[in-house]
This record gives sequence, structure tokens and C-alpha cells, in this order.
Amino acid sequence: MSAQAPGGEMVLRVENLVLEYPLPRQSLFAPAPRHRALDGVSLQVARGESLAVVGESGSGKSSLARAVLALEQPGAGRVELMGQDVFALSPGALRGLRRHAQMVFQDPYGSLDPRRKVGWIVAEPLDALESGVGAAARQARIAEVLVSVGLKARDAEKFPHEFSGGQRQRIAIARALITHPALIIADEPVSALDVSVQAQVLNLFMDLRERLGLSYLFISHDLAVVRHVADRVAVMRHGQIVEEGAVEQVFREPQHPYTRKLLAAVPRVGHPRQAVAGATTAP
Amino acid sequence: MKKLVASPLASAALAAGLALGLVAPALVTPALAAKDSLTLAMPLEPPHLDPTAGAAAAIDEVVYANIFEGLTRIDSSGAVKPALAESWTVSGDGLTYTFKLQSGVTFHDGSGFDSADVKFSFDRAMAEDSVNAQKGLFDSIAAVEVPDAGTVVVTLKQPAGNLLFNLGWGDAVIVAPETAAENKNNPVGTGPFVFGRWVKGDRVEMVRNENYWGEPAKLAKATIKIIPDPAAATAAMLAGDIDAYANFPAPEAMAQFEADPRFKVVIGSTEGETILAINNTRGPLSDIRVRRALAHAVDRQAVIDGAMFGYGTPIGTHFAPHHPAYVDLTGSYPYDPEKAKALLAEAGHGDGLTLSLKLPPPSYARRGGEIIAAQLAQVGVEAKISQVEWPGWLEQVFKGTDYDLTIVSHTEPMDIGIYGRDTYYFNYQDADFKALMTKLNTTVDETARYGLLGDAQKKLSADSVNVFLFQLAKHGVWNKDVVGLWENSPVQANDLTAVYWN
Amino acid sequence: MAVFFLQRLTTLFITLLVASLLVFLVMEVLPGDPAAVILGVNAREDTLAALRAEMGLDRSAWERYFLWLGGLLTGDLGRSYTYGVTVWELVAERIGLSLPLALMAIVLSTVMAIPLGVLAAARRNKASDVGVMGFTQLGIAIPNFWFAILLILLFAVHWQILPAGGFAGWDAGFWPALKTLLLPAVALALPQAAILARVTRSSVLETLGEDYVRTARAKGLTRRAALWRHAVRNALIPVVTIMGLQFSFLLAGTIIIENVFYLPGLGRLIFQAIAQRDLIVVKDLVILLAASVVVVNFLVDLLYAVLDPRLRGGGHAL
Amino acid sequence: MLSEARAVSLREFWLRGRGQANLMIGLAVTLLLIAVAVLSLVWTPYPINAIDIPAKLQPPSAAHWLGTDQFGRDVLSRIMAGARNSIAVSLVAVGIGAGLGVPLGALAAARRGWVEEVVMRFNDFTFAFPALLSAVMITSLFGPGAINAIIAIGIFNIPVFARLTRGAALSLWQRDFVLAARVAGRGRTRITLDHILPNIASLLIVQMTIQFALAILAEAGLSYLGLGTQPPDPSWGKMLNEAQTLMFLAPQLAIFPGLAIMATVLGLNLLGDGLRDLLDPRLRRLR
Amino acid sequence: MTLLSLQDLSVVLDTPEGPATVLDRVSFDLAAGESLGIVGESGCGKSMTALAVMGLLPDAARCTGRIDFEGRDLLALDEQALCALRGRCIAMVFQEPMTALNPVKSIGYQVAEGLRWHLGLGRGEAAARAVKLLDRVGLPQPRFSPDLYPHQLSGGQRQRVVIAMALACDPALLIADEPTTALDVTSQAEILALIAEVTAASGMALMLITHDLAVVWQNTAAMLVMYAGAVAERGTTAEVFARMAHPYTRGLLAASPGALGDILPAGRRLATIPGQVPDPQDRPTGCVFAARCARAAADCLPRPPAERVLAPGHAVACLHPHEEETVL
Repeated sequence: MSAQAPGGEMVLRVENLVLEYPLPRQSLFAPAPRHRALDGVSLQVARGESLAVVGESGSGKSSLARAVLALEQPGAGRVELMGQDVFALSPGALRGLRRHAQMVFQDPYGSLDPRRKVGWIVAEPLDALESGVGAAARQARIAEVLVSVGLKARDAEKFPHEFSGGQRQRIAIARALITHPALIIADEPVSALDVSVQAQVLNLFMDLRERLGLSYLFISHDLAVVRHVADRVAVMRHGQIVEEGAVEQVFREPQHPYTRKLLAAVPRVGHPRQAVAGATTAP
Repeated sequence: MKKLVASPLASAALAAGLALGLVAPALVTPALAAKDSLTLAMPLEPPHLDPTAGAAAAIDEVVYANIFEGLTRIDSSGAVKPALAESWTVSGDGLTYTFKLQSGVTFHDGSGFDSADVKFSFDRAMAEDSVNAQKGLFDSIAAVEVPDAGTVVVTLKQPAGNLLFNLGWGDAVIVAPETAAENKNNPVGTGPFVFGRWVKGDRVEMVRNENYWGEPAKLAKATIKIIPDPAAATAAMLAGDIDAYANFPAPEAMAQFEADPRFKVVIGSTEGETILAINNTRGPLSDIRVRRALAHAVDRQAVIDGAMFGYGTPIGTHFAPHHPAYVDLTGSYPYDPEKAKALLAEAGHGDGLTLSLKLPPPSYARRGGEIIAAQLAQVGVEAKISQVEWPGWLEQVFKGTDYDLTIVSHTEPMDIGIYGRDTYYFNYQDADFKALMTKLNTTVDETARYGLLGDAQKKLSADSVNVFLFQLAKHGVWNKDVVGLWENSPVQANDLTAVYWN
Repeated sequence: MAVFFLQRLTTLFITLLVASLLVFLVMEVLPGDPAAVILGVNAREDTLAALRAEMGLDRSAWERYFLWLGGLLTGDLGRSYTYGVTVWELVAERIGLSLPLALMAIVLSTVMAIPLGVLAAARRNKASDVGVMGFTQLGIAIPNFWFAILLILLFAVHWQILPAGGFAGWDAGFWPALKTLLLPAVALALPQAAILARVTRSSVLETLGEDYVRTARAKGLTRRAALWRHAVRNALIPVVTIMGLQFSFLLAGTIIIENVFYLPGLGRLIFQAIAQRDLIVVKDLVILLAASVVVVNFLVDLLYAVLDPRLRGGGHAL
Repeated sequence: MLSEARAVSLREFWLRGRGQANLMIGLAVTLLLIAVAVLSLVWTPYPINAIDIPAKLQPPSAAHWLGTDQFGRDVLSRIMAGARNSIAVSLVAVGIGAGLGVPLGALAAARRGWVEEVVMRFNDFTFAFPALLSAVMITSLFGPGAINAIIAIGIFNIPVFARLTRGAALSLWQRDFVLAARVAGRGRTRITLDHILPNIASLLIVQMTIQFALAILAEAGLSYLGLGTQPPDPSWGKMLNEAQTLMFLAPQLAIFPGLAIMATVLGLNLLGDGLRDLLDPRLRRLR
Repeated sequence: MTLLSLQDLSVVLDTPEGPATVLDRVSFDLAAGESLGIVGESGCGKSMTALAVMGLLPDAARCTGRIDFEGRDLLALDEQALCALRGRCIAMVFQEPMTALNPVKSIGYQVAEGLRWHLGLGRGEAAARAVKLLDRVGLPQPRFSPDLYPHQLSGGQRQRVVIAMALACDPALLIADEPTTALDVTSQAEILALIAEVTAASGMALMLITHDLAVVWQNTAAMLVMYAGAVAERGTTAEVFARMAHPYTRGLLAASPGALGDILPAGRRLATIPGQVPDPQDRPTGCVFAARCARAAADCLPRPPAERVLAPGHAVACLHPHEEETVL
């Protein structure tokens, strides 16, 4: 089923990206030590392709997402979005490019402004990036994206606190869709959700990709989730990609010891059980 | 003393609890004050203690007659008495005064007193770089000679009727050359009290001068405490912290102390002519009709009752009522709002007039100002009040004459001469009056002087230079057992030499 | 950690330097000629000029500024125009009152406020909490000079057990001097205690909700033990900040209380100095106060590091 | 933009607010104060400055509910007029404080870097001076009067709001919905207006009521020292100062202005507490 | 001998929006040395159960039923008695290691505190025992000195400190409420291994609370599935996994992407459970899962289903349970 990369144009190309954060200075004379979050990362996402980036906390996967969207200034390396070098653009040109790449965040309760109505939230990218959109057209676009994520048009009048975690994440996705982007960067979109709700949102991601031909940069620490959503997977550790390849390939014959350690650590039903003492318990 | 109330928390809660039920002060036996020491309070703290280097009345109120003495001394009735000068003779033409000095007088630091000290003091005051606030007192002196240790001969340029009085001022006290420079903080004089200690902002302590040349002081120790705040002063008096307050800053508290048998209230008079000063050259105020209208618009008695709670004697001109030469001119401008309106209309201000009224800090000014503003409003004159601190008043009103009306009390004794000055903040220039003043200065004979003073008073009232309100009263409050404090204050002083407990 | 304080020190100096410049400029613009104030109404122009020369007022503004700044650094604060004594001497006397008064007020307010605040937080919404909250609301609302008047009326005039005001001076013995400071200290302490109690209460409530307090309870500690051993210690940080601010206020913000109790403190000295245009004293005092406030804040920062190890840095054990 | 957030909360405000004692009492007292002040513009039992010396220092009576002062003026009328003065001075002073403080704080949080440094240094600087002392300097510099009192108190509200706004804004800038707005291409200023300010509005409202109460106390303090509103306009602080010397003759003169100040400040603080609980549920458990 | 036995434990919380039933007649037993996994999604009441046993429910909670621990009903005990029990006989490990430790106290102090509180040990002796405990949970000296502060440790290491604190007084029962949810997958594996090893070595009973079926499969002998405050299914882990009877349990397994590992080819849609967990304020009368259950029938609605024993060691609260084997 997974849509094969049509070998068409690259939606995203990242070439040995380096990003550092200054740490508090330990001594007056030595310059402040710096934490190297991205240490020469290169990857690319073709149109319609879903690339997952998996790694533990502190591996730099979130920094990658921010750098790609020019929210952070990298030390070195290039990011090419829709063929244009993001960091070489003027602020105006960069704004024009943003239409093509939007982001979905992890915490459903943190990614929606509690003081704004859902309609306004979803339309914010539209209002910011496309000019000359009439009120009626705007209303229609809002309704369109809300329905496309399984919500109702009249939900636009409600406030975020009137929705469950799963529904809020759908609203966040609707916001990301409104400018018809080519690439969606999802930073741990389902980690904060319960299993049953998580399944609904994952299915939504897969439906949208098929229907709208979206390409994903899907960031997660959960290998199981990655299996479902991604065509290719890149394993990150300490700011570097240690292994990359087709999902089946990497999951079946992990090359890098770290990948193997990750896969082994995931508890799986049916596999040998922990040496656990204990007889049956009466009901 | 009763036991201290438990913890601060309890007292705070108690105080808050009792806040609403204000309890009238019950009769409580006063703390037994030591019999030979006295704590006197006064409102303003002296900037320093050298009367020859500052004009602040507070300096004289501490040191005059107590620590420092001049050749002559002014007593409680305002008369000139001998002091360091035992006796003096005046030449026929009134130009040379020969003073015979007291013998056996020493300064507090033990150094001897003789005519050289007198010459030093006068030369210092008259010197080019002198910082003596009343340098004018010595204008008429041509030279000071000391033929011998016990005599001083002063020759004048022209006769000066009030020389003896002037030499009785605080600014003319005799200081020793060796200690003159340090007198600001460690005053060394010849008086009956020796300077003890000065806790800045709180009190000045002095002790009896055991080897005083004259009759020794009856008090062994005297403390002068500085309590400006009227309520604090009332509380201190009631709580027995102080034994006497020479001139209580709050006339409204008098009723309180009169009702309390522990205290004696003595209302005297001062040299303070309280006036509504007018800038005689400023716009409409240059028109005498407007000035007379103002005089008619002000109800003096209401101002006295309202501002000073009835203490104070109305005056019609710039002269102290207790002085023999006083002429009662209060009748020249009776309270008559209608007449005031008529005069204003006649002067072309029928539809009203707006004037600035600048008020210095004292309560007679701040309260009097509000009452007068209300009274002027009745006749269509809007007085815009602005309260200023003394430096601001000196800068804007006194030096800059940038004012329409102001209220101030001139507390220097016998200061009617200020109306004859070339530059003075009233901007009143009148040749006749100036002539009167020069004539006064040169006449020595008493009755002639009184006649001239009377003419001067009538002139000021006729020209309605200012609206003359009332003579500032002296609100003396002291423990009933204290005897010897001055009833009036003809000069700014708290003479403790004759004070004792009976 | 040292870096943290060196940065704070530099900002401290910059703030003081700017403060000194601003105060000097303000004093230049202040209307009123000090010489006229001293020599009074009848002084003549020549004597005024002589006095101004003596006081060095005739030199250029910049010259005087740097002279003054130099004096500040070398400790020579110059002589007061009105009192004729060095400013140090003047200030030393007044600090002898203002500092103990501020300390007494802070101690009184803290001793009252912190236990009340913790009590109110521990028993949230119960009678004692509502009572404490009521008391603090009242404490903040009462203007402290009104409260002072009532205190005088009650304790000095009616019961005559405490002096109505004035300061006996430390040489008159420790207890008599302390007695004169008791009422002013209570008048100052009440509003500060009210504010401090409220801050303590909300801070303790905040920490009571933290996970580590629940962990302590899970370890078997009683509510009281968990409160005092874990919650209160963490709650102290915001409380210390407020106490720092309060102490700097108490140093010279007490002009009104000093007025009501006629205490010769720093507040009244400044107020009189401004009224008498004793510019040297005003400038020196304002700078001394600004310095003391900045130093107090610096000490509060030091206390943070003591209270909260996270600020002490120290490497990770990774 | 901003109105949307507010519209809903007003309806919600009344629904949830009704039950809270703090809020209701606070609101009642504050509205009473405003009503009295507005009424005093039009009507007072006696003309505010009418001096009647013979009738001075009368205790409360049927004619004069709260008695007369040392000049025979009706105390009730002057207290009503005093309310007008207190509100005016405090409102404008807090207005200045918030008007300048909030943008400064928001700017510091948005721009960071040297802008933040400058704003914070200005804050430290103004905190370095005890408020009252500087008010005394300002009023003695430019002369006493209500205007200068307003400026003096206003200046000292600026750092309070700047510091509060900066703190709250800094934590909001880390929130995902702000990052989302940046991803959507919104600029710093637009984000501050659309997201930052609406979300700290409730915090600011609460702080305003508290600062309003403090401003009233400060104004009373200044006019007690004679540096605030000038006579003959009445002000509670000045009335208290004048009453102090008559404490033993007419004690009630000192009580009523003190009570008026206390009631107003109490009302405002209760209103502030009530608003805090209502508008900021997160703080609710801190009651 | 049954160490812990819950009989019809119900908990109702007073909220501003009205009373909310958070636990509805929960009953189960746990023998000494046994391990029981409680699995369910958030809001199903699994943490409430743990807090009820510890007696740390919020003040606004009202409990009915019994919680027998070593024969004594904990609900009947006063605060004093409960304090003696907590940490001494029943210990707990929480979910958020980053905030579970007091930031201003050293880890040595916090581990030793339980010893000094319950066993009255002196400062020195308690400190020594604390060091041994730290070593026991994999934080050897000198690298992990007791003088370190929590902010100097990683999430996994802090959780180890919390475990050391729990073991301090050698309790009979250890409750671990989602101990690894906030950790990385590698740290999760290590911590779960540590808990298993420690409980087995000292014969401690373990109550492990998680939302991850695979964690239960791997770590506990018996298990309990909870939904909306009630027990849906329970039994030995092997029995339950072999033949999942309750439709919710099956739905949960199908929705867990990781659980079935290799079977599902990438990209195939996950089976989802429609709808949402009902609001505790307005619980339906009948079976609480009925609204979302494909097998729901008329008889499911009037009364909550009674529990039926399908086999020794396997019971379910459902009128139309699945019969067929689970496809693992």
C-alpha cells in the first residue's frame, strides 16, 4: 500500500546539518560549553514519501524538526525545502515557502491557544500566508479541513477546552492542512495519546497521505508507531543518523548495534517473558 | 511604670481591636520628673548652634541667653537689660557709646573674657566675608576701640536709636576668637548653661555653668527636644515625655491642655505680624482700590477662630500690639464683602479676578490660606492655592517676587523698617515712608520715636500695602509646677536662666 | 556559580553608576538656593555669594559631579550645608536608629507571617485559614500611619506604658532605647507581615501540590512532617525575595512613621534635607540607599544559591 | 482579535463569579466607591469647601452625618469628594504603570537580547529607590499637586507590570501554540498581540486591582505628607493628617478617612483575589 | 496467604461539576510474593486503585468497600496507623521521576529518610544503609555519591533512587504506578528488569500499573484489565492473553501497534475502538463499555454485567464474551 516515492522532486533535502546550544558558562575564562544537538545530519524526503526519524530523548530529533522549519539557526549545513535553500531566503521569501511545510506538535493541550476559537486557530496559517482570501472562502476552507480530519464544520465555533485529547490533535492536523502543504513535520504527534485514540489518529495520518499525497517527516521514540506510518526510517543517536533504510529492512535486519538494542528493548507480546515468579491467582 | 504588655502580636491585635473604641485619656499621675532637670520641646531643629552665622530662629531659641550672651540682653518684656556690659554711657551727640564690661567672666572652656573678645566679635560680624545673617545691625558702627580690658568704645557714623536693642540680638553675641569657628557644633559662650550634647534630629542637652559670673541657673540640666509634629507633641506632652513646650505648634490642642489640671496654659504674644502679603506692582494689585477690596473681603476674626482656634489678636498694620507705640487701626478696613465687591467693580474687575496664593509650611499659613481663599471666593476673587516648602517660598516669593498673594508671619522684632527697603517682596516704594524711616533711625528720644512709629503705622494702613491679619500668639504649655518660662517672646528665645520647679 | 555572581556584581555597579548620574542631574535642576535657606530673609547678596563660594557651589556641574563621585569612592561624602558636619557623621547617627528599626520590623513581621502563612496553607479553607486571610486583608488595607496613631493613642497616651515617640538613644541603655522603637516597629511590621503571610501561604500551597510531597507521604511521613521537612523548605525561595524587597523599603520608606513617632531616622533626614535643599546630604543618602537596596538584592541572590542547589550548578553525573 | 476572547469570558465571568464571596464583596465595595465618587461630582450633602467656622468640630449629628472638620466643613461631603480624588489619582497612575510596563515587558520577552537587558536594568533601577522617597523627590522637584503625585506613583507601577508581563510572556513563548504560530509565518509583534497578551490578560487584570489598592495607599501617604492633592480639594490622606492634630479634641475626624481608605483598599484586594480565582483556574487551588 | 484483598472498593470524588464515580466495586486479591499487572487507558481508575491502597486519595474522595492488607481493613485505620504502614509495609513508585524527588535535598538524605522515620536508625547507620540501597538499584559509588542532588541525575537514574527509597524498609508490597511511561525505551527495559529482579529476590508482592499490554505480558504473573473504573477482565497473564474474552481487551490489543510485532504488515490500518471513555460524572447504567462495543446487546444495558469465571484463573465481566483464541 505504501505509496512508493515516485522518484519525483525532493520535497525536503538536508545536508550535514549542525546545530549547537550554548550551556551556562562553568568558568569565567573558558568560553561557555556548547551542546551539539545535530552533528552533521543528512536526509531527504521525496514527494508523497513518509520518512520516520526515531531516537531516544536527547537524540536531537526535535531540534531537527525546528531547524528544518527555520525556527532555529543551524551552525552549518543546508536545508532545502521545495528546492529552495531555506536559510538563504529573505524573510518575505521564507514566508512564501512556509505554505508548503507545516508542523504538528506532541502535546494536544499545549498546541492550541486556549483563548481562541477552533475556527480561528485552524485558519491562522491561511490568514498569515495567503492574502486576498475572502471571508466566505476562508469559512469554506476551515470547514473543509475540519471535515477532512473527522470533525464537524460547526466545531469551528467552540473553544479547545471543549474537546478531548484525540480531537484536539485532529484540530492541530487540520491547522497543518489548511495551506495544502506538500510536507508535514510531525514531532511525536501521538505519544501523548491513549492507545485507542492513538490508533484513530495514526489511521488519520495514513488516510490523509493517501488522499492528499502528503509527505511526512514523522518523529517518534515509539518504534511500533513508526512501523505503521513510515516507508523509510532513520535511527538517530546523539545528533547523528546511525542507520537509515526501508522500514521492513531496518526492522528485520538491523545493522547498527544501537538499532538492535532499541528493537530488543521494546516489550512484545508472544516473546519470552521476564523470569517472573508467581502461580495463578484465584479470580 | 506598668508592666510591658505581652508580645507585640497581642498588642497589635489589641490595638487593632480597640481601634474603633477611642478612649478619652484618663487621669494618670504623671511620671515623677527629677526636680532639677527640665525637658523643653520646640518645633524646628536648628541647622547648627552658632547664632552669628545663621538666620534660623531655632538657633537663637536654643542658645540665646542660655549659652551665649551679648553686651545687652532683651528680657521677657522686650526691654533692654545689661548683660556682659555692666553699664554704658552715651555721648551727647549719640555717636559714641562707652561700655563697662562685667568682671570675672570666663568662657565655658575656661578662657578669660575681655574687651578684645568684644572687638573680635564685632569686627568678625562687620567683615567683608562675614556670614552674619543680620549684618545690617552693625551698619551704623564706624569703629570699635578697646582702651583697656574692661571697657569698649563704639563710635557710630550717625546716631542709631535702636543700637542697644540691636546689640541684644542673638546675632550680636560675644564669641571667643579661639572657639568661634567651632561654635556651629560645639558652642562655647559665657552663659549660665554649658553645651552638653546635640543628638541631631532629636535633642540638645546643656548643663548648669557652675562658675557663671552672674546669678547661677536654678536648673542643673536642661534638654531641648525637637518635636515638629503637632500630634506627636500633644502625645508627648500627655505622656509626660516633655515638661514644657515653649510655643505649641497646634493651637487646637490648647483646649485639651486647659482641661487637664496637670498642665498650665499661658497664651502670650510674639513679634509675629501675620499678614496676607500683596505684590503691590503685580497687575490689578497695583490699584489701591483692589487692595482695599481685599482688606474688606477678609474677616480677620473668622481666620483667627478657624486657623488659630481663637488665639491671636487682630492687627490693622505691621506692628506688635503689646508694644507701647502700637496704634489700633483694625477699624480702617472692617469686614464688608459688599464694599469689597463694589471696590472691585469700580476698579474694573466686576466679573471676578484670579490670583495665585502661595502658602509656606506653617499651619497659620496653610489653614489661614484655606479660610481666606473661601472668603475671597465670596467676593468673586478666585485664589489658586499652592503649598510650597520654605526654600521654594524664598526662591519664588521672597527673591523672585513671582507671586500675587502669600501669607507669612514676620517674627523679627521691630521690623516695620522692611517697608522702607529699596527691594522687598511687597514691591512697595513710597518716598514719604522712606523719609519717615530715616528720621526714625536718627532720633534717640523715646517719645519722639513712638510718634514717628505711629505715623508709619497709619501710612501702611492708609496705603493698604498688605491685608494685616493678626499677631501670632505664643501658645505656652508646661507642667503646672514649672516656674519662670517667658510668657511672651519679644525676641526668638527660650530663656531658661530663671526657670525652676516649685 | 562564581560566574553567576560576577555578572550580578557588574550589573550592580552599572545600576549604581546610572543612579548617581540621575540623582546628580535631579539635584541640579532642583529649584531653591541652599545659601538663601541658611542665611535667611534679610541676608544681603554679598554674604550669600561668600557662603556659596565657601560651599563650592560656584564650580561647574561636571567638576562637582566627578568630585562627588571621587568622594563617594574614597568614603569622603562631603559636609552637609545645613548641619556643617560630615555626612558620614550625620548618617551614622540616623542609621543607629533606622537599621535596628528595620531589623526589628523585619523580625517581627517574619516571626508573625511565616508561621501564620504555613498554618493557613496547611489548613486550607478551614477556620484558621479564613482567619489568617481575614487578618492579612485587614493588615494590607490599614494605612500604616493611621495604625501608628491608634497605637500611640492606646499604648502611650492611654496606658502610658510606652513612650509616644522620640528616640532615647542607645547610650540611654539597651532596653529604654528598644522600648522607644517597639511601637514604630509594630506599626511598620503589620502591613509587611500581612503581605509576607499571603506570599508564604500561596507559595506553600504551590509546593504542597508537588509530587515530592506525595512521595514523602508515600514514605510514611505524616502530613505535618511532609509539610515542614519538604514543602516549607522549597516554599522559602519566593518568600525570601519578598523579604529582601521589604527590608530595603523599611530602610528609608518609613518617612511617614518616623514623622508620626518623631524619630530621627534616615527617612526624615532625607525629607528634611530635600526641604532644606541640603543637596549634598540628599545626593549621598539617595546613593547610599540605592546601594543598600542593590546589596540586599545581591544577598538575596546569594541566599537563593544556598536554598536551591540547582542554582549551585555542579556537573551532571551522566 | 482580542474581543473574541473577552466576550465569552464576560458571560462565563458572571456565571462562575456569582458564588464567590471574595469577588462579590470586592465588586460591591468597588462599585460603591465609584458610585460615591461619581455622585460627588454632581451632588454632596453640603458644598465641599463651604467654611463655617462657628460650626467647626461638631460630632456626627443628623445635620452632618459624619460631623464637621476644623473649618466647619461637612466631613461626609469631603470624604465623598476624596473618593473622586483617590480613584482619579490611582486609576491614572496604574494606567501609566500598565500602559508603559506591559509593552516594555512584552518587548523584553519577544526581543530578548540587549533589549531585555535594558528593560531589566531599568527595572532594577526603579526598584532600587523606595517608592515613597522618590515620590517625595519628584513632588518636591516639580511642586506638590495631584498631577505630580500621579506621575510619581505611575512611575513606580511601570516595573511591576514590566516584570510581571515579561515573566508570563517568557513562559508562553515556549508553548507549542506559539511555535505553531511562528511556523505559520507570524511575526513577533503579531504573535504578541494575537497570543501572548490575551493569555496573560487575566494575570494583568488581577495585578491591576492589587496595584490600584497600593496606589490608593501611596496617594494617601503622599497627601498625608502634604505632597499630593493640594487644598482646598479634599483628599483622604490630607484629612487624616489634619485630623491627627485634633486627635484628642475630635477623634472621629481621624477615624472616617482612615476607614474610607481601609474599606477601599480591602474592597479592591478582595476583588483582585476573586478575579484571580475566576480567570485563572490554574490558580484556583491556591485559594 | 492473601496479602492484599480488595472487596467491592468504590471511590466517589466530589468535583465542582458534581460527584464522579472513579472506582466502581473493584475486587481482587494479591498473594505475598505474587505480581499483578493492572492495565487500562488513562481515566480507567488504575492509579486511583493504587492511591486507595496507599490511603493517599485526595481529601474530596469518599470510599466504600474493604481493602484488607494482612487481615486489617486499611479503610478503617486512622492516619497514624496508615503512616506506620506506608513505606514500612507497602511502598510506591510513581510515574514522573523528574518531579518525584525533592530538588533541594540530597538523594542520600531522601533514601535514608524512610529508615530513620520507621526504624529509628541513627544518621550514620541510615546513611550507610542508603549507600547500600543505591548500589542495590544500580547506582554504584563513587559515581553516585549520596550527596548528589536530583537535578544532577538523568530520568532513569532518578527512578532508580525512587525504587531504592521504596525498598528501604523491605516492604511486603511494592506498587509501581506506570514507573517507565516517562522514560526512554532502553531505560524502560532496565527499570522493569530491576523491579522484577528486586521483587523476586526479596519475595515482595508487586502491583504493576501500566497502559501497555506488552509490559504486562512481559512482567506480571497475573493481570487485571480496567475500563472506566471497573474491572473488565482478570486472570493469569498466560490465560488472559491466550483467550481474551472481553471485547475491550481485544480492542486494546488490536489497537496497540507494537504489541503484535511482526504480524501486521506496515501501513495496514489499526483496528480502532470507536467513541470515547464516558465521563465519570454521567456513567451509563448498564455495561460501561456497551456504547463502544460491537457485541453489545439489549441485555447489556439494564445492569452492569456480573463477573463470570470462564476457567480457573480467568474471569470476565461481560455477558457476550469472546470464546475464540487470541491470535498472538
